[in-house]
Amino acid sequence: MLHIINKAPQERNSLDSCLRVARTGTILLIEDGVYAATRGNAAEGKIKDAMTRFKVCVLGPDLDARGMGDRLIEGVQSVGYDGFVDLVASEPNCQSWV
Amino acid sequence: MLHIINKAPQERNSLDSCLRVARTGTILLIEDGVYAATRGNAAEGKIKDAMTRFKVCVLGPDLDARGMGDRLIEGVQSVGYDGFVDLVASEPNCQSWV
Amino acid sequence: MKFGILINEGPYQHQASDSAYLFCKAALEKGHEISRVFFYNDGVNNSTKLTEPPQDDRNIVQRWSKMGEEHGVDLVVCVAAALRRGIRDENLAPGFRISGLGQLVEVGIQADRLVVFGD
Amino acid sequence: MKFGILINEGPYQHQASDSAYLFCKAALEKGHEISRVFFYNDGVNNSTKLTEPPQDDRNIVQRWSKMGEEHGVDLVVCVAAALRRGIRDENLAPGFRISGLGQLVEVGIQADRLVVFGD
Amino acid sequence: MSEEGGIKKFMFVNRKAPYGTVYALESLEVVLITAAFDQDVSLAFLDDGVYQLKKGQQTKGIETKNFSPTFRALDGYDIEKLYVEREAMEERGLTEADLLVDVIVLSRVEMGELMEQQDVVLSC
Amino acid sequence: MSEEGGIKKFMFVNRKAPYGTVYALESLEVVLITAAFDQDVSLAFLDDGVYQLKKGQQTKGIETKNFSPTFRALDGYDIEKLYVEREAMEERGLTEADLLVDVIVLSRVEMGELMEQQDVVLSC
Repeated sequence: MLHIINKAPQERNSLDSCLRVARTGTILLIEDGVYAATRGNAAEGKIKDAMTRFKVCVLGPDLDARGMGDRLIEGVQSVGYDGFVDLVASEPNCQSWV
Repeated sequence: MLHIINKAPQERNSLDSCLRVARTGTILLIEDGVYAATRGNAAEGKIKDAMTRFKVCVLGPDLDARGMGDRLIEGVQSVGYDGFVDLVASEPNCQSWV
Repeated sequence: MKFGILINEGPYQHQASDSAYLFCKAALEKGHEISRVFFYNDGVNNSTKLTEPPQDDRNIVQRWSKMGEEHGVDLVVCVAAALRRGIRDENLAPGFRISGLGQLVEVGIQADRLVVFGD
Repeated sequence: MKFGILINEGPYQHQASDSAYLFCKAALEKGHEISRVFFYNDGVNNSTKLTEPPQDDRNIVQRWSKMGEEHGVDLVVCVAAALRRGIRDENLAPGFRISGLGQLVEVGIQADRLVVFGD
Repeated sequence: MSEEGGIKKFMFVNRKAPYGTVYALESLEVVLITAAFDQDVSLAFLDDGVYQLKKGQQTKGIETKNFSPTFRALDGYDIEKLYVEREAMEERGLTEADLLVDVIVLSRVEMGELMEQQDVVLSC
Repeated sequence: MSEEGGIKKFMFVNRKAPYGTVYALESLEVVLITAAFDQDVSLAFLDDGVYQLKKGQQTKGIETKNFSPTFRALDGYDIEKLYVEREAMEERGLTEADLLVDVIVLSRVEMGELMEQQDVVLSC
C-alpha cells in the first residue's frame, strides 16, 4: 500500500498516525510532509525507524521548493511527479493521510 | 493576554505551541480545541498543569455540540459567546493560535 | 468597546466563520460595536451571493448580509484575495464591499481589539 | 492504467489542487488515463471562472480547464458541495461540469486507482 | 484487494472531529451514496475521527445541524462495518458505551491490516 | 501595550510552512501594507513558520511563485524586527546561517513576553 503524507511532522499527527497504523508498503512524503525526511528534524528518528519497515520516498519538487534539497536523510528516495505516478501504479492501493 | 485555541490537542500543535511560549493570562478553548479540557483525554495533564499558570476557559456551546458537556475537567470554566466577548474585552490583548 | 474581526476561512469547510458570527452577535447584544469584519484568505468566499445550502442548514452568507444591514457592520472583502478566488462585484452578496488590505490595518489601529478566526 | 482523482480543497489556500494537477500532467505524459477528476468539499472552488490571480502566479482554474479540453479529462464538480459554496453553471469555468456524488463512487469503481488530494 | 463480481472494497477513513470542519459531514454524504452502488463499504474511525460517534451531541448553541443521528441510520443502508481504533478511543477517554452505534473495535495492527485489503480508501 | 502618538504594536505570528498553504504568502502581503501605516511592526516565526525563512527555495518544480525574496525586501520598508524562536529552529535542524535574512533569535520565554506587549497580534 502507498501511504501519502502531506503535513509536516510537528504541525499535525498524520505521520504519527500513519506510522502507528500502517503495516507495510511505501510512504511518500509530499507538500509540507517532506520536512519529516530532512536531517536534523525532530522526526528524523521516526523516519529512520520507518525505513526498516517501509520504503520511504519524498517528492523532490516539494523538497526543492522548500529549500531542503540538500538535507534529505540518506536512504530516502527522491522522486518527481512521474515517480509519484509510478508509485501509485506499482502499489496495489493507496491512502492519503489527510 | 487572551490565548484562543481552536484545534484538538492530538491533531495539531497549537495547544502545545501556546503552552510552550505563552506566559500568563487566559486560555480559551473553542471549536475542536474544547476536547483538550475533557476528562480522560491524553491532554488532561497538560491542561491541569496550565491551570497553575493560566485561567483556562472553554466555549460551552462548542463543548455541548461535541457531546462532551458532562466531562469538563474540574476548574475549567465554561463560558458562552457572551463570556467569550467579555474575555476579549477584559484581557488587554488577544492572540488566536491558528 | 470596538471590535475588529478577521476571518481567514470560507463558509462550511471550517467553523471559523460560524464562530466569528456568533461572537459578533453576542458582542452586539452586549452593546459593543463591531467596527469591521475583514474577510481574508479563503474568508472571501463568505461573500458570494450564489451559495444555496440545504434547507435544514444555516445560511452563512445571508446571516452576514443581514448583520451588515441591520447593525451597520462594515463587511470588507480583500480585493487581492477575492480576485485569486473568484469573488467580484457581480457575485458579491448584499452588505459586503470589496476593498484593499489597508482596511484591515486601519481597523487594527482604530478598534480596541482585533480578533482572528481561522483554521 | 486508469486513475481517478479526488480534490478536497480550493485553489491557492492549499497545495492540494496544485499537487493533483502536476500528478495528472505527469500521468498523462506517461500514457496513463485520467478517468475523472472529482471536486468535492472546498475543492469545488477550483471551478469558478471568475478567478483572476496575479500575473506572475499560476492560474489554477485555467490550467484545469485546459487539461480538460486538451486531454478530454472529465472534470466533475459535486453539486451539493457546489451549492453550499456558491458554484453554479453561471460561474462555472469551461471544461467543468456539475453532477452528483455518484460520479465519485463510479470512478472509484471503474478506475484502477483513486488518489485523494486534500488538506 | 478483491474484485469479485465487480464489487470493490471501499473504506472511508475518518480522522477528524465533527463541526470544527465539514469533512466528517461531507464524508458521510459520500458513504450514503456509495451504499446505492452495492459495493463493500466500511468506515474506519481513527484519531479525532472517533469523536464523530460520540453520544449526546447538541449543536443548537453553535447553530449548526447535528448530523450524528445519521450514523444510526447507516444500518438501514446495509452499512454495518464501522471500525474504531482502540488506541484512539483510549487516548480520548472514550469507551464503546460512549458511542452512538455498535462498532467493531480493532487494535492498530488489525486496523492497518484491514486498510491493506481495500481497493479504494477515501479520506476527506 | 503602548499607544504613543497613535502608534500601535502589530505582530505577525507565522507558525506555518510556505507553499503547503497560502497563509505565509498572504500574511506577508499584509505586512507590506502595514508598513505604509507607520505602525510598530514585528514578525514572529514559531513552529513551522521558521521554514518560511529558509534559504535556497526553488519553486519551479511545483509551478508556484517563490515569494521568499520578499523577506529580503522588508528592510526597505523599515521592517527590521524579525524574531525567531530558538527552539523552533533547533527542532528542525536549522541555524541562523540557514536563514535568508538577519533575525533576532529569542528563547520561548522571551518570545512569550514580547507577545504580551503587542496591541494587535495577527495570525493567518
